[in-house]
Amino acid sequence: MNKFVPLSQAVRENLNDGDVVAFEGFTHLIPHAAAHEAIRQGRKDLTLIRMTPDIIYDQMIGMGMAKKVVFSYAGNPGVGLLRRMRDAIENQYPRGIETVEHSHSAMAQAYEAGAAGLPLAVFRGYKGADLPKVNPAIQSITCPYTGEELATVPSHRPDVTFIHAQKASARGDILIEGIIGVQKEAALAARRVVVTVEEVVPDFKGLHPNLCILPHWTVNAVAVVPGGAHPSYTHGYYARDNATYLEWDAISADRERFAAWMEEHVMQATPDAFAERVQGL
Amino acid sequence: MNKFVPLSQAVRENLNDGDVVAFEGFTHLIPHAAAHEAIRQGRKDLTLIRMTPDIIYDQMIGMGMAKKVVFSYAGNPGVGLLRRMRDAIENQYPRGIETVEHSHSAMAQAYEAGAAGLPLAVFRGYKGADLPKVNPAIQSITCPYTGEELATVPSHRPDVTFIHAQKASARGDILIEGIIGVQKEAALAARRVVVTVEEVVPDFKGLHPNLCILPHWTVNAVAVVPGGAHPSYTHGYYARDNATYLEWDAISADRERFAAWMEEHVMQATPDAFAERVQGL
Amino acid sequence: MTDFTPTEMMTIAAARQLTNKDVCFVGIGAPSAACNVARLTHAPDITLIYESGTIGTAPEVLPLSIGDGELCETALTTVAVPEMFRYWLQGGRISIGFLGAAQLDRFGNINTTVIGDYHHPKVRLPGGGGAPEIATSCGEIYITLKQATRSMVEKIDFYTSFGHGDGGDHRQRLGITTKGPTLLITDLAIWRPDPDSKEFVVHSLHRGVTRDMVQETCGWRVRFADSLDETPAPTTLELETLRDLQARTAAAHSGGRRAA
Amino acid sequence: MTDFTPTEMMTIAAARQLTNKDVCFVGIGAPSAACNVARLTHAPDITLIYESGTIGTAPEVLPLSIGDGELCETALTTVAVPEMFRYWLQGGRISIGFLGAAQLDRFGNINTTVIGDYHHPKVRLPGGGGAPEIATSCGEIYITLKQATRSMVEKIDFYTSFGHGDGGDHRQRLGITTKGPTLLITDLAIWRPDPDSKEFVVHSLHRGVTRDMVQETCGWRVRFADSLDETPAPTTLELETLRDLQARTAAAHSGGRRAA
Repeated sequence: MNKFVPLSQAVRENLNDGDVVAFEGFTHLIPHAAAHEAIRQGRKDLTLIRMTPDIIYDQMIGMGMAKKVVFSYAGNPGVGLLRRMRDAIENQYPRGIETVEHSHSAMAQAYEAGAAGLPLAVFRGYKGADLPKVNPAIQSITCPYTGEELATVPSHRPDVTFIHAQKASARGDILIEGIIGVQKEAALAARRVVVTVEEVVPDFKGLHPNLCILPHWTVNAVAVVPGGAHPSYTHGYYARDNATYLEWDAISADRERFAAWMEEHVMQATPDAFAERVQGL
Repeated sequence: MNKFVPLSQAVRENLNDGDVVAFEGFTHLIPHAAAHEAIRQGRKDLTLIRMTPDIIYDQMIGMGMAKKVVFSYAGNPGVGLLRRMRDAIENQYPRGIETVEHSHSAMAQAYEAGAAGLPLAVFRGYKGADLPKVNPAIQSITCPYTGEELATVPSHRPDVTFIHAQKASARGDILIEGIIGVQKEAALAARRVVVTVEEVVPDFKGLHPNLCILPHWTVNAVAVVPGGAHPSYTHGYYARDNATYLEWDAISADRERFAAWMEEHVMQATPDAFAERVQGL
Repeated sequence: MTDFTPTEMMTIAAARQLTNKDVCFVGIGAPSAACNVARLTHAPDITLIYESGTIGTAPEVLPLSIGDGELCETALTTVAVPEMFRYWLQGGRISIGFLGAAQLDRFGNINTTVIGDYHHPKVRLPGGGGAPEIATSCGEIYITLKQATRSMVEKIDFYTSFGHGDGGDHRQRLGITTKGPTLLITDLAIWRPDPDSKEFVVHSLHRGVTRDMVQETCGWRVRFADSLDETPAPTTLELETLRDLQARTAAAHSGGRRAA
Repeated sequence: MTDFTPTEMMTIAAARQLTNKDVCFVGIGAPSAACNVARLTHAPDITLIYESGTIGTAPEVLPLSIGDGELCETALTTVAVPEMFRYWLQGGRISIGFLGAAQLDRFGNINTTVIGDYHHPKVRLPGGGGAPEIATSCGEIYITLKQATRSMVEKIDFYTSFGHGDGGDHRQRLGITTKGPTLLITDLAIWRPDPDSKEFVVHSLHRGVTRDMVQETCGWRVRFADSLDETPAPTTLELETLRDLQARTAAAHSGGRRAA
């Protein structure tokens, strides 16, 4: 099995209609190129998991691909609201979506529990908060030692997780550095893992022994997509394109403008376009 | 508060009779110098926590300092049994000790839960094993989502944890690298943290952003003790002194020889002796 | 220096509350500005933590997002997000958590989730992010907010994060062991909870602010302390530090290409 | 090559069972030798994991302990021990776990904890270490052991780790989803569990070994497969690889100062 495949093939072979999927990245390393490929391929009825659904989930929701979103903060980071997601929730446009809402702590620990092969995460959370009243997935257990009631959430077990990373080795091992977010956990919690990378290097020899690495045998497909996180950033490669995040607020505010933008910049584009988008960043 | 103090002061100010204490290190970075200082100061009635109590706990038990040992593997790594610990368990010499026995998985996750501020660790473990029959601390919860029965253990919350590390910054931040074991978790789970280090450097600037670091404000005292892990090793500084581990088997086999060895090499020695012991390793 | 905006006063008043010993869980916006002004003036050793995993960070410019590269590049270390929430927040290592609010009540309960009914919202807001556990895990909570009757309300639509609940010992009754909101700094005043009822009480008015101005922009009937202070105006150093920081930030964030 | 010891045969027979696709959780001793012989001969891409946190390691010499520096220096990456047990072992990522035994019964149940009563032991052994969860979390378990009536017993004194329990579907009845012991390689023979009863059955005798020799060194009544193979003798490559590895190991570990 050759792990290194074009992005279109990686998405086609690993993402199916109806899948539970996580495209993860915590501000840093957001897999925009992979998300755009999924949009081009027109996948439907997806359950989208992400701590911070930002532009890419706004785009997928706006394109009508999502039936459910599992999340903890639905904002355009540092800018404002997600307008396509709001339109879906408030006006069922272009379709209604189900939302399953958590706190960051719950989402992070649900990924962690998924990576650890457990059916649930146990944590101290949600005390006095209203989310447990509207999210029946939030339950509790009683500590057999202290009697304390602790919150539980089901662990995340995506059918497939997409992430973007700095480097793959020739064998397909993946190196992530900088703000590493929940990507390792989101990958290890999933049945299938697809990674886009900036570049391939022969091996990771000489690097520090304790870096964040996914061994090749935990990864199903690797696609080399320079710039593949744009307008998010890749530590050591290019900076965040803040102007594009600001611009999204206006694009997403209008249904027609959104549709036109998606047609031009996603539907009629290819993964190669990302390398050019990060020139000069 | 000056964090940098002589080892004798660090031990005197942070370890009390009757304390629950962890001297952690997973083969690598075992805090021998700190343990010897505790022996010289004659602390009593300690509850000793460690995944792999090896020579240092054999020495403390042989000196009659421990009332209880919480552990998962009581061996001289790669050599054999711990003869002083056996003598205490089998013959109550020099005193009887209580043992609380776990698996590695349980111990590691109990430290992790302690670091996470939780009263318990929840994991899939002990299925079909006899330890739950002899260790009443092993309990279970039922997953509210799947109905699976999962094992629980109380989290570790030592009064004080001692570890050895490569470097402190001038401010007292601690860098651990190589086989990092459970030291970060054991430190963060404890009320007080004492670290011996090989050396002090001005800062950690220019190092990789994702290294294993304890910020200075999580650490109570730092003592500079070059060679302080001997006969364990410090990655990047000196190798493991395997001959000494082999030799311990014979020393510890005989009560008189043990007592004489301890008098000469521990009671009459000082922390400065460690630097010389690692010459040429 | 005599000329300053209410938002500048709010940010600087918040900065003054921070010390070298504090470990702050910093959100984007006014809290981030306040924490960094404190770091650049009287509290150089303060530890700033952003939920993206950056510990002990010292950004030259304010981040636009919680995970900007600058935060990582200037941090002592950067940990995974699950570790951040498990070992550092839930582990009880943060002394001060900052929260903002779309809606706030007099007991420091906060809504950033929805306006209207949760299932059929008038406005769907971003949601809580880290707030539900920040509110209960940090040693104490500082709230910053621009006053408006729309946001300072008698009754919030959704408890995104718990403050003092119905007041009194409500936190303790829920088994919460941290202090909760101990400070509310608005663009007009500094508020602290009454020791018993836990209702926010105005203790200090910013320069030029009247009691009426505070009441007119607040949706509940405001209590004022018996002895009411005037918040010291920003010093030259404070104001220059804040404005320099914001100028550097504006310059840095105007970069980037326009097309995507 | 005609001259080899029973232990060499045991180690090499175990090595042969491993493939490039395997992810092995390696213990010290015979398993470590077997895994590295496999890596140095027919399975160069095998992934070896030691519980100290070293993933994808390729040591030049065999480690004396589970956490020797050599393991870290040659590993793809080294993770914290809690992560090792949570994400990698409990996470179900290990295909083969190796276990040794102080006492073993015919169903692959293992004791390394105590001889005699737990609370008043005749001999206090080191204990289970990782074994309780290795036995249930790895895809399957290979056991290596030198035969002796003292160690291959009718009834073990303590279930340190669970094999097939009382046999049959006992694992499934406990909710364990992994295969458990699928192979027992001793210095005399290769054993596999009966598909139904799960009792270990001898399938292959090492060269020069008789049925009587197997029975005399085993504390339970041995079952032999209907068609009994002879284990192919070590090849020159296998034996030289093992002996070179052990010679390098002996040279490396004789270093170190004598005084402590």
